[in-house]
Amino acid sequence: MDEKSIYFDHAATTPVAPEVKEEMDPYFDKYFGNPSSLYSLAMDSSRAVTRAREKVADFLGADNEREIIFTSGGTESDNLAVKGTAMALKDKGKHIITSEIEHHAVLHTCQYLEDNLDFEVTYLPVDDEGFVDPQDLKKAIRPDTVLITIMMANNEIGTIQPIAKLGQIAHSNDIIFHTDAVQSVAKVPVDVDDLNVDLLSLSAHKFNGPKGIGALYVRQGTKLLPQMQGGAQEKKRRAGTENVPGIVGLRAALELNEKKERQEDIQRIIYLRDKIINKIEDNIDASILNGPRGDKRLPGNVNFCFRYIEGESMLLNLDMKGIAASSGSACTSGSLEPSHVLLALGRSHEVAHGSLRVSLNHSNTEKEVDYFLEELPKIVDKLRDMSPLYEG
Amino acid sequence: MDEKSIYFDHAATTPVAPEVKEEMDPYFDKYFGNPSSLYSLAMDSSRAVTRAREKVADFLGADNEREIIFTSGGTESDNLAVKGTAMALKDKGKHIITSEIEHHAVLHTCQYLEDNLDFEVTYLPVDDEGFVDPQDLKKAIRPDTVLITIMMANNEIGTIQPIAKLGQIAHSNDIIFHTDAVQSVAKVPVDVDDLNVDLLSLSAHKFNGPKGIGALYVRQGTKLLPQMQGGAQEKKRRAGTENVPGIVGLRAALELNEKKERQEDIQRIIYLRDKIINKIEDNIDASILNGPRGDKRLPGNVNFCFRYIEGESMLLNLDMKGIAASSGSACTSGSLEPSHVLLALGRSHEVAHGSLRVSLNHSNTEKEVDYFLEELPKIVDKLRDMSPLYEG
Amino acid sequence: MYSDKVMEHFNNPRNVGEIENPDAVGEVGNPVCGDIMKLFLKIEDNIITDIKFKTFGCGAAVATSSMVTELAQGKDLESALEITNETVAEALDGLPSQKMHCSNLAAEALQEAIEDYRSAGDDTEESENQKGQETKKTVEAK
Amino acid sequence: MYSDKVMEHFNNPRNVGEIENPDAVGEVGNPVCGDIMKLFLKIEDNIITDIKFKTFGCGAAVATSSMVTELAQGKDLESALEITNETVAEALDGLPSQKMHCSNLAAEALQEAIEDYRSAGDDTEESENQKGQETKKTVEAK
Ligand SMILES: Cc1ncc(COP(=O)(O)O)c(C=O)c1O
Ligand SMILES: Cc1ncc(COP(=O)(O)O)c(C=O)c1O
Repeated sequence: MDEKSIYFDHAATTPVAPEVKEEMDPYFDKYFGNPSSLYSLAMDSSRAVTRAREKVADFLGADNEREIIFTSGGTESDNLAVKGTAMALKDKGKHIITSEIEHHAVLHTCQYLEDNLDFEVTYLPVDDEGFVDPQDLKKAIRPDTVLITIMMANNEIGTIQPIAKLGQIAHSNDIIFHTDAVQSVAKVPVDVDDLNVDLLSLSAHKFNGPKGIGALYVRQGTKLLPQMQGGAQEKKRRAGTENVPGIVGLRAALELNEKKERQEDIQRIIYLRDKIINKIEDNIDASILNGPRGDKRLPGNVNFCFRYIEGESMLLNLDMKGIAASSGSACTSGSLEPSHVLLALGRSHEVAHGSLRVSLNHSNTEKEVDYFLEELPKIVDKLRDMSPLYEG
Repeated sequence: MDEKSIYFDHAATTPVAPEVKEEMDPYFDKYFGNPSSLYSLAMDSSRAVTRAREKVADFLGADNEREIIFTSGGTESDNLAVKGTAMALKDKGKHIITSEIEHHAVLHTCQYLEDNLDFEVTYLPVDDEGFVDPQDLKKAIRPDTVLITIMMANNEIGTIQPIAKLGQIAHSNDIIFHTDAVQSVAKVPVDVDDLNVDLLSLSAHKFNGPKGIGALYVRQGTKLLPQMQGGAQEKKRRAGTENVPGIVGLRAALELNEKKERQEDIQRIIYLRDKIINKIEDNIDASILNGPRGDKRLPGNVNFCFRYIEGESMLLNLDMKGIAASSGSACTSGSLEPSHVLLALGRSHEVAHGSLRVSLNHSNTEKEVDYFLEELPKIVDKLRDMSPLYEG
Repeated sequence: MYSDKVMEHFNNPRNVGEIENPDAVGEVGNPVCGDIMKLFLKIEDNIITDIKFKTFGCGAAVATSSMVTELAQGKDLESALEITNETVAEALDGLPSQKMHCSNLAAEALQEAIEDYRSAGDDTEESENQKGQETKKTVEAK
Repeated sequence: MYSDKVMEHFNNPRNVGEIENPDAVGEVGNPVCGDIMKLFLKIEDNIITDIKFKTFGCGAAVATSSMVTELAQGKDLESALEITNETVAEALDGLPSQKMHCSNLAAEALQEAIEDYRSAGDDTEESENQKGQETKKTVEAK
């Protein structure tokens, strides 16, 4: 086994698949025309954009390709959804409801609205597996609530929220509902009607598409104040020359993930996920699973806290063994704060610092998993031996 | 000559150059790691981003690579510059000065600030060649002016503003100065110190780099409220997973344009531009050059109004001859309004509707130009024969 | 963007030109919007025996002008009045949505010409221009 | 991100462990911030004759702990007190900027241990913990 090639961080980003890259290729230099142009040279690019828009709409079960806006990624989709609806509805009310475990792309956008535009935001708590309680949502609704935004699946702990139910509560109160589905698309079924959502964010690089391209679904009739001013692209809802190769790549990646083999392979990923979870619980004491088990967990997500040790040290040791994983610890970003998601689950700061996330996808093998399961306990032991908190 | 391959719309977008595409290639699937990650697999991508940041800084004569923020393109750079500084300084004042001939990415952003955040904006007029008068700028400055944003070169008519002088006026009044240099970078010298600018926008696809990537230069110490909330990327000034292949492409395109051959070839482009201008003036009556002559005009830009006929009809006829060009007429975008730039020059609506823009770059040949000069008069004649306004 | 039919009419517009001493003239649009159409008709025994147009405008404006002359040619005035902007658009296999309202004015020019013919008499120039403006306004308001 | 030297110390940390009956102990950091270092010293005739550490923390925290034990080993207390966080960072060929303030605490643990030794006597546990907290606070405020 080539030790230096185990990639267990697919929730962070994925490589562009060969078939996706191939489809993108001619749009860099052959069909490079600006889709807004009139002449035949630009026809290929404008057709490619239309085709992609139809595919995204179809994939999400949207009624109409006009409900799709292409953006520069998940972050922009979240920003546009949250600021766009909040600002469009600000005369109706200035209250937003979200959860404590959202991605920073939603959380910091809510904070921006609080700090700069006088919005009030309710951050719903979650239970110890990361679930939002629909009763809490009901209680948080106020007459001036204009937007509810709750992520479909959490990027750190893999918890899949009961979005259909939460969306239904929003709608029966006539409130717009947005979900960040960046981690869900191509992993679990995502249908905007089944989910009762008005807006939904996705990002191509999370499912073997390219970085720098995403989309926002906006249900017809949903008021949205554009956040990128300029040309008349995207029906005036998102200005800027279209990233045509990126849009083609997003479309090709969705098609790749729809393939039967890929769909069936998800069972194998779930098997690998559960193997890791079970073996860690059997072999490493003081290990605490973060997030739920079974169906309500993303297929490829594993997240543990290992008491008495710190996340970055684990990552560096794994890296020396050729394994790329990640930690909830935000140490590297210059903040001293551990993961807000783990704290929301009720973990102490100390425990939260010791988290490890493994995120699998189709390219991962059982051999890789076994190798990881062999190396991890040694690393945990080594670090615990060094830890002043551990009374071995 | 292959008639079907004359591309005269380089101001709209350009193909990715082969050497640029080649450099981007491995970053899609080989060095695909998320640059924020710790492990060695991500090292290549994070190094590539650093190298690109240094190159952009160096290209613009910036002091420090921290002054560069990567964005999704020229539109986002303009939005971030204008909203970011305006909102950061809103307690100091709510007045902005810009010009009537800005790109919509600046103009509509200013309108957004007027409509949604109670800013006041002064739109400076231009003379009949498109120049802003520095005296007008001086007069427009108020105690509550917090930002001046004036584009370096106009995308329609190629007018290059006296930015150094305008920037100097801004600075002697302690006002932040932004310039949209999307059409200027890699065409004319751009040095942030020589130009006296605090913020400068650029977009890769205008100079043989990829679509969907741009940059904003922000002089150290300039207050900027980020407009994309989320992760800690770009030193917390622009959230979102970095578009690594795009960033590499932007860097490679700048390096390509720095090459001696490219630099020297600009003289040839100017020669072709002037040949077109002179021949049209000689051979087509009732043709009116838009924008200035000589040094103060972008090397590759030609823009004419042909009286009695309409722009789109010209484009369609040129397209049938295999020539891709553009028109100021915004007819295709669903608006009845002709180009705001041409109206600002003092053209009547009728005349403004009859505009044609040709934008050349290195790939264009004299043979192409000659063919165009042969076909254009026939097209103008044909359309004038059809026009109820023309009394031939 | 345009259908093949639109492009075909744009490239080979039928009946371009003016008719000397026309029996009726219709004009719609104005230069501010970038579309002006002028129709010239010869009418004999209630039948359109000749029809020509001049148009300043985009591809859609030219193609719809051309199409309306084809549709009206040889028709009696009552049938000609039944030609609507929608008829013209359909005959061209459709128009891009943003063109439906701004450049699809040819049928109105025809109606205008016929009304002008029926109201006959003097003062033609005047009322014609006025009508053109009014028609345009209605269209824009859509 | 880290220099080779940092990674080398992280991979092969020197002097990991505890000293039984140490003459001095220094502890800095707290679990909230994700970095805790504990230094154990043997001191004879004003000389550090043995030094060991235990650290809970990131790569920088481990490497700086390891480095400070190397730098202090065999030094007299006065020279040892001259070791600063900056000395340690330099000896490691530098640290990433975001790590300079949050994980570069080892020298403070050393100072803390020496002061603890000098103030001698009882009540050690107490004051030690307090100091740790205080030191940390100063660091965060930077
Ligand atoms: C749940 C979630 N939302 C949003 C994002 C942001 O997406 P992007 O990095 O493509 O902007 C991510 C990934 O980074 C994510 O996991
Ligand atoms: C002057 C100017 N500014 C801004 C832009 C917007 O750049 P982009 O399309 O890359 O967002 C353009 C081009 O479209 C431009 O010409």
